[in-house]
Amino acid sequence: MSAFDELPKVYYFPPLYTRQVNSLIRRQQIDTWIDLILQYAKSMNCWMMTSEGNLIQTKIDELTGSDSNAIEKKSLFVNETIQRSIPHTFVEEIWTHMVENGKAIRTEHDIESNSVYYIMWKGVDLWSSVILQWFETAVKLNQVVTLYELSQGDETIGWDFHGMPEPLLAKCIKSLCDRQRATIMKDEYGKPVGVKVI
Amino acid sequence: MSAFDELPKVYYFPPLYTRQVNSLIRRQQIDTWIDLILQYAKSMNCWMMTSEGNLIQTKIDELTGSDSNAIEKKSLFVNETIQRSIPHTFVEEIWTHMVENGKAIRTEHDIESNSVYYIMWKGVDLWSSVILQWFETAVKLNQVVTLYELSQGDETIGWDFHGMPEPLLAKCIKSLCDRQRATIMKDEYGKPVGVKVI
Amino acid sequence: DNLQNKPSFLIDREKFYNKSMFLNEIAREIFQFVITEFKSEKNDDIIMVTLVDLYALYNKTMRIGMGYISPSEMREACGRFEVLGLTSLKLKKLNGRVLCLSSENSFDYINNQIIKLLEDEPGCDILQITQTMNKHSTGTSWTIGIITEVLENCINKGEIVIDEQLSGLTYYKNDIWI
Amino acid sequence: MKRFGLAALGDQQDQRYSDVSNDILKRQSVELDEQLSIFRDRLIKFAKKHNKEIKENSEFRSKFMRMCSSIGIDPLSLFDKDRHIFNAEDFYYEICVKIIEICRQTRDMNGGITSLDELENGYFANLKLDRTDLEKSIEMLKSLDGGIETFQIKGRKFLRSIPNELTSDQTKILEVCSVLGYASISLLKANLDWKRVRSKAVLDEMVSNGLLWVDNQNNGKEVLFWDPSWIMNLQGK
Repeated sequence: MSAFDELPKVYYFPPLYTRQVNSLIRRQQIDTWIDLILQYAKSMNCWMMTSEGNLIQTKIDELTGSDSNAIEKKSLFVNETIQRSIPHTFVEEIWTHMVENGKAIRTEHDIESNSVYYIMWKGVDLWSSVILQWFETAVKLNQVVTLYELSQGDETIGWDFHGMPEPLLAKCIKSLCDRQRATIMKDEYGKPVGVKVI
Repeated sequence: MSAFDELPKVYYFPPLYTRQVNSLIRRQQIDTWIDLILQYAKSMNCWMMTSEGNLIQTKIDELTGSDSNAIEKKSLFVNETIQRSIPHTFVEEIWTHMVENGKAIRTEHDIESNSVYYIMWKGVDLWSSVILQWFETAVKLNQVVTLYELSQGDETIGWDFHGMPEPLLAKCIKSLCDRQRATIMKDEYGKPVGVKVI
Repeated sequence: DNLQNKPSFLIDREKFYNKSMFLNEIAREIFQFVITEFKSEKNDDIIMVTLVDLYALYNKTMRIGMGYISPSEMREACGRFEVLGLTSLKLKKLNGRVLCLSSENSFDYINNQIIKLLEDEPGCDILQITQTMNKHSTGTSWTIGIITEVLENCINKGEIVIDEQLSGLTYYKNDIWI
Repeated sequence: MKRFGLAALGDQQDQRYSDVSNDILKRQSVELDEQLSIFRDRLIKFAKKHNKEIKENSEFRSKFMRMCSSIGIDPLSLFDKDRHIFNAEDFYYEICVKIIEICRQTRDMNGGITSLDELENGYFANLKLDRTDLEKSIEMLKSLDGGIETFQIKGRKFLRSIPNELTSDQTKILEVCSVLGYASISLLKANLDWKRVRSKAVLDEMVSNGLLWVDNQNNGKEVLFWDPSWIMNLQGK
């Protein structure tokens, strides 16, 4: 996969895959991993990753509008070129830090008994600002826009939240609601489906 | 075969038969195998082994003087007691090290498409010293002694080179020649048959 | 200068009136032994040896036939260097766990040498490091014990990072995380 | 050229350590054993007969012992505790030296951990000494402050010769090994209720550190991880 080739040189540094004993160094090592995960997900334009390092591409069926997940075969945490991989226990430590720093959000769903995380290459607040900006630019204030339109609609093409999974979009818009800038519309099951920004 | 029972305890250590991934351990492991091969060959008073770990006993017909090889059925590399055996590729690695260390010499002949090695429980130089010592003790200096006499003659009984295959004897004596202590006599086909030590 | 074959002077326990005099004499001999045997070819004054390694070697080399000295005599004798004016070697505890005899600056010297080595050849294991470090000396100036401690120290300081695989531990200079 | 060397304490491949006992006896010249044992018997007789002279003449004593050493005779086998050439304490100092040498030489084989059983019944088997002698010597070694220490696993004593302390997880795995000789992921699950990932992480770490050997010929079943100190419990000589 060429996306790995785009990663910085440190990805090919063998000690990156061993949990370092010096705690200050390890802290930076974990930050390096967090950066790599963010960078990789962003370059692949992808929003989700399994705890094992496999990206998840959400594919939307244009006819039915139903979505399905395709899991990348190759894991970021397995570097075949230098034959190294991160041990599970260390992977868990990295995810814990990543969630604490708001760079990943654990989803409610597991895939093949692995947790799945949203990868936040922008933070929730930053995303909500970008979305707000879109509403202003696109002159969509004070009207209901569906989450589907936001994520998949032609009008958001070129904006980097285009393609964002709807539950994540809802999370970001939630922060606009908290600032009294938006109202979320739900369907009969309580699932967020639309948003009105004021 | 009781000869296996005489081997050190480590011969019954199951992981000895798995190529160790840790390189420092593997070095020890290969050294241990080399020791086992030497010790086993010596205890069986045997000079040759197939690459598969079967000893080869050279039997001399007393009437005709012709020799024939009998291959031990059981291989050192197969431990039936603990149901372990060394995989081929690892066996080859062990032989390579053994030859490099001068503890084995590859013969020119194969048996059943397996290489055959001389097992050097003494090094060539040490053997040549022992042989020299025999010439001195037996007062055989300055006379031609056949390799057959050296290997099979009554006069070498009790000396631990007694029974040594002639080509190997020739190799050891070659080292005496290099020191200008011996001359090798050859037959009409160029095969070494006798030696004069001065 | 072959100390083993020509013992210049036999330090016989029974010839000394008291233990202190014996220890002083032993101290001088140990000092001389270390200076002669552990210097590296390039750097005479860079010496470092663990007391454990020294104990075995000194006894086997110098004390055969004289009666070995005890571990505590070795320790005590080394502790007398300064009083006896043998100032170029001092007892030093590495990483709070291994006692060594070392000359001044030797720790930093070995430290720097190892880092330089790993810069040129990233991913060496401890055996390769020890062999390379001793390549230019006639014997072994620095044992695996010493190299272990210096590496440990570098790792604690963050100068070196490790790659732990089933095939063993290898070491890299850390020029990524500061 | 040096006739002895630190090499023996670090790198076993290095043959410069001509000072003996280990190299010549164990490696190249197993065959010298018989000749040496005859010679050794005579030396012991000689030493006993001339004990007084050897003791009194330090020059001669030194030469005599050096000769013994250079042909690979362990002073420990010449003089036992009760009949020692110097004084009783020397006997322990010689054990101290030998323990250090054994630890250094077996380091790559066992990751720096040797059981006292193995020392007593393996390396010191032919020498007249018992467990108390060993323990007394190990106690003496403490004053060298080199991280040589004993520890217990299920009542069995071990000697650790490299200063890295075992983690509690590593110790638990060695405890499991003390029953059958090996540990495995399912044994750790059954005995310690460890999750697979934890077991794998600790087992892998111990293989990296040279503490465990891998055995993948377990009838096609899961990989076993063997503790090399188990070797002394096996069949064979």
